Amino acid sequence: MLEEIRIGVYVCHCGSNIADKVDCPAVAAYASQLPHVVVARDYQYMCSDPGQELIRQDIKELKLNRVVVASCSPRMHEPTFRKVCESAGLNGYLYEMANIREHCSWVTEDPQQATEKAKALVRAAVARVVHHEPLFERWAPVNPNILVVGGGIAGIEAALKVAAAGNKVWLVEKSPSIGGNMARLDKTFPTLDCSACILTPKMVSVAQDENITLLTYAEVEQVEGYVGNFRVTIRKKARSVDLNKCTGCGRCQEKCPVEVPSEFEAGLAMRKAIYTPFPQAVPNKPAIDREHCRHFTRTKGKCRVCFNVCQVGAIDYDQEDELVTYECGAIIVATGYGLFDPSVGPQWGYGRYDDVITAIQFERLVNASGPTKGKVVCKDGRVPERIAILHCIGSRDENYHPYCSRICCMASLKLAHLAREKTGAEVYNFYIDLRAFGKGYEEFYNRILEEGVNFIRGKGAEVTQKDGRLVVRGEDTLLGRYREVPVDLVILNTALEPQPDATKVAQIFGIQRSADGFFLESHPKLEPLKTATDGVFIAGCCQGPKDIPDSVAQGAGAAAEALSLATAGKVKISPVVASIDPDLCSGCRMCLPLCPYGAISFNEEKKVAEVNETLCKGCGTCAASCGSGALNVRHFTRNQILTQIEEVLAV
Amino acid sequence: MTNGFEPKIVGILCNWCSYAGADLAGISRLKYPANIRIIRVMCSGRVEPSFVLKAFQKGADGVLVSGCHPGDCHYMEGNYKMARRNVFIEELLASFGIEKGRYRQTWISASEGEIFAQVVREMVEEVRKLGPFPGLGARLKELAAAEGGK
Amino acid sequence: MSTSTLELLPEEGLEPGFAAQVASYPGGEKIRRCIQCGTCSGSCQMSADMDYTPRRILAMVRAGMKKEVLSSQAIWYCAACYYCTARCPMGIKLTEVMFALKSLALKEGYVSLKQHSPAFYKSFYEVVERYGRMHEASLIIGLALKTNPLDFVGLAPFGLNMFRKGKIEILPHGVKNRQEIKALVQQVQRLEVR
Amino acid sequence: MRYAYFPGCSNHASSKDYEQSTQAVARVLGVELAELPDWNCCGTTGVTSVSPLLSAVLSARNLAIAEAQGWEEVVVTCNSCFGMLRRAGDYHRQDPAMREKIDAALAGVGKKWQGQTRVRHLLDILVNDVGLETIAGKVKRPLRLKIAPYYGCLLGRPRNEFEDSEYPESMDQLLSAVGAEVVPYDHKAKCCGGALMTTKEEVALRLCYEIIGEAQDRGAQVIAVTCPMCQLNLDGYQNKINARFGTNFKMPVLYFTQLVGLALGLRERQLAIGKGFVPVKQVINF
Repeated sequence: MLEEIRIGVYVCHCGSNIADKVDCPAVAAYASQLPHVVVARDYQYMCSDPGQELIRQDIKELKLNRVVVASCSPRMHEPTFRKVCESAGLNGYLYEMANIREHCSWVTEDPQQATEKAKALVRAAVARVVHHEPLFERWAPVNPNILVVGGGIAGIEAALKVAAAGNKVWLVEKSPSIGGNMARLDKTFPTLDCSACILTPKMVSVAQDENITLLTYAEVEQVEGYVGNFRVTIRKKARSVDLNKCTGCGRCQEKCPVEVPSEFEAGLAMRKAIYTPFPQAVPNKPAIDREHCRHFTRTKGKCRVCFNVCQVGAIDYDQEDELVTYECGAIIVATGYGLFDPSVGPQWGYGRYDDVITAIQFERLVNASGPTKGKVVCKDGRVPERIAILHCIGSRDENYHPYCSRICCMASLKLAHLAREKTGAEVYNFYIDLRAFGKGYEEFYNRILEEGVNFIRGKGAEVTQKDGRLVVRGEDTLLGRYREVPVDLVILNTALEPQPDATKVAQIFGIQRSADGFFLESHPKLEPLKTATDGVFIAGCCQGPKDIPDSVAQGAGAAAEALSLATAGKVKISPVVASIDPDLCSGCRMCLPLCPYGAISFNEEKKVAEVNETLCKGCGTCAASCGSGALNVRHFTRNQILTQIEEVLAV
Repeated sequence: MTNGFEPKIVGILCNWCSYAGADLAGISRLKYPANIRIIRVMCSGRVEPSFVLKAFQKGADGVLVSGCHPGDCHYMEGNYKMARRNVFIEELLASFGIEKGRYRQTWISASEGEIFAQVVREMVEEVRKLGPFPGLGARLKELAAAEGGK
Repeated sequence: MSTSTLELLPEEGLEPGFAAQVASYPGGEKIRRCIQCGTCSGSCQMSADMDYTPRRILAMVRAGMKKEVLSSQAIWYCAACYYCTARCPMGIKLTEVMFALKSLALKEGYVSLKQHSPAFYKSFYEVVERYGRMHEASLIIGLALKTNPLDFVGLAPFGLNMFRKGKIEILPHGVKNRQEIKALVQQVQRLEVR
Repeated sequence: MRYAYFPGCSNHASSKDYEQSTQAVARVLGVELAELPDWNCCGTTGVTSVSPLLSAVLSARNLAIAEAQGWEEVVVTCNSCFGMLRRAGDYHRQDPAMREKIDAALAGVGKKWQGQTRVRHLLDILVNDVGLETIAGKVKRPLRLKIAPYYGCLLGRPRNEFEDSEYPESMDQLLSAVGAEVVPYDHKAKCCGGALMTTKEEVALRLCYEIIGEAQDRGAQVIAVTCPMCQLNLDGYQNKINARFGTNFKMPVLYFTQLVGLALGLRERQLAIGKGFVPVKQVINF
């Protein structure tokens, strides 16, 4: 015999968040009239301890076997109330949530309309929960190995933390060395410590750590599986150098006849076709850039210089890309950022005037191991007497990137300091607002002010030439006067933007992206490192512009997230999966190719399709296409959804 | 406003992108008409043609189906499946005499709260202009009458 | 040039509705988004000649300084080169705002038609209203009659040269359907009442 | 290739030379320009400064006439007409309140416009429709001249799909294709002052001085323009500029159509060369 359905409905005020627009007592009163509803209450905060206790008590005392909570988005508190039910002995899936905050009170102007809408949503939830069935979560083991993608400071920190916990970690970096953008910086704000001095020890630790397998010149190509049990395919690009044999002596680079603009030096110096990106590279062994190497670009007269000079025979022109697979339980994506190309805005003169350079180029110019050995000079060798630093180039600008790139204000202050220190030049900072938000940052700003750097509050609108000298045009908005400031060198502090391949990377790892193109976190406040895909975490600038302290903190945080999964050793697998009623299945096999996970197979003996629940992720595409109605998705059954549609329209 | 007609619109949204986008509209306190009632599915690929028809049968004046942008599906390709099925849904609705403006299929990401709000505003206006949907049966009768009149 | 601002801004002299009035003009909708970065002024080739920079004009509009804005010379220095509009990081169509301000200044009588700039635009408008097309000779005559005819004596040699080069037409070649142009002007006047 | 053609007020008055050279070059290149019947002034800055709405309505009337005749594209030669007609289209497509007003005004005179008419500059037609290769293939007399191409404001601003708002290059390509040496030219999209030459002469003279000055510094023998207003300001006022700034500019300012026409083997008279104020003889005998 079917048991009697007894539903409890709980309408949350969420303080004033819901109650300001929705008449919660009225909604509860309305709910109490609905079929099967035994009790309907409204309460200040359902997610608070007393709120939860209310539900628990009712389940026990009123013998509720269904629960509806009308509060916020299920994406927020569904697990909370599911646990509440379970702690009172009720299966967590015999509960349903009505979203009367995000989808109702917060978006509706008129209280009466909001209340009506809330009633409809509650009514639908009550009708739906009648059709709910108890479902049971399963546990899957978690592979303790972890993958870190991206060898910048965030990825390095993550890998070191994971390794320190004793877990195996693979660190995949697409360029020939780890180090990322931080390796290119001269000094770091606000402390002015040398970037390489604090970064290289960490890079070396990565190379030396037994738990870390470092794969440089490699990219992740495919991710299969699910949280706790990923199977990752990595392409190790042909480096053409046998890392086991190479001693890193550097003779090949000396002799290589091909010169290419160096990425590391931001185009200010040349590198060879066989190269290590920078002197402190890890691994400190070269790779051949086949796009430019004459051995590969020429059909005749293939160059073999590096092969001939290598005394240990490490050069291997025949090396091929290699695909390796790695099984791991969690993935940390820390793929960093790209830099805005200011030549798309010709008004700034970049690419047209030699002495208009970007901030990263200036970092290299001022760096002792950079192309000028740390001398700050114009293209023609003159020491600049007047330097302009333009903030917000490509940032805070709807024509390019509407967001603030966050680090440029501080970086500009640092560059101003370095410029004055090295050249004694007059420095003019053109800024819109100065954002010195971090610990010690405002103090740094004060210091730079005292050093005599000029600040012009106004965006540098245009860089042009007058009488052979560069001129920055802009308004000094504090004076309300138009200015044309003659300078010798212009530094454009360009926006941080998503990596050019962010779209591809996002798709490989199942990460969503925010409107600005950066990777999207699960929750902007409370789950900054998680993504929509369980077991895939993000850290550093791939999520949005950040400074070094924040990137390091996120790297460590992501390691903690990954390790807590690994340490638990097991992970809950949702019971929301497809199911097939073998009595209804016609054996047409239409569903088989629809499943992207290959979770449906055909039982030749019984002539029906079957679902492998471990592989199924519950999207329901198969169910939507089943002609005979045999396929369904648990917790999102046809019946449940149709009931919900019908009832949501009944108010 | 046409005689104070308030259209009823059912929105069927995927959990990962569009439902989250609708959440974001709420978190950002963007205002849009209360005429839409949202139903969550895990993936737009779950949406059956019958869901849409059922809504029109039960008194909806408009239906919105929304999923992740192409390439962004949480389940790799559920939204592509939906996109293909959508062609069928649109034909089906046309054969029932349901005007184009009453049904809309969009891609809205988790970060596009503003776009979600805008889509709802537009759709409510459009459906408001079309007037109340008389129901599937009545519409079929209208169609038959029009056929007979030829 | 009046750039000193330290005196107290009398609140009672402000018109809080001014920003909304400007925002209601075509292209004015985004003025509230201005972050006062000065890109417009820095891009404007006329900034140095203006009594208020373009950025400051926008700040004054938002503050409700209607009288000061509409009697300013700055708005008449806008050549409509659209640099500010193309570069504004907030998507504000400042060129269009300048058109709106000039139009308001004329309509609400903040400028005298004895002044050269307002008189020119007004005369231009009148020629187009009458003929549907531009006719330079009529424009100059209209302008001269509004302002001081003696100002235009200096133009005579240039005009003569233009004439010799065949660049000035004695008689206007207007639109045939002048009634239609008149009707359009009237329609617009009706639609502009706000 | 057939297009609806909007000559604009100037081409029937102060810039007949532009009109004549346009027609001559179009004929050689097989471009047919069908003048719109009873077109009216685009409104330009003059009308817009008095009534921002009227100029949109006036522009829309022209485009409605084109649409009624079945044209999808209208070609103009004047930068100001180009900007103004496009402005009407932008408002019609992007601003519902403006669309309503434009429609209402047109409806009052029995006209209707869908707002989809594309407005294109003759330079765009030559570079992208006729094509640089075709034009290069028809060159009879390569332009052995150093030219500063001056685009002015409205060819690329505020923004359109044809030209860059900051650093346009299509005329550079066109003139190079007919044999000219194009000098790099920072002032190529700066403003000549436009109507300010009448109302704020000091300012406009300064702007023109800078434009001609850079062209001269870069070694240009001639400035090429795409707009009657630019031509008049740079050419007609050169004496005044010289007087004002103590310079001795003798920089001819020719329409790009005149220069292309020369390269295509047309005669000076066919192109109405010599109607400008600055003598051109010594430069065109290349």
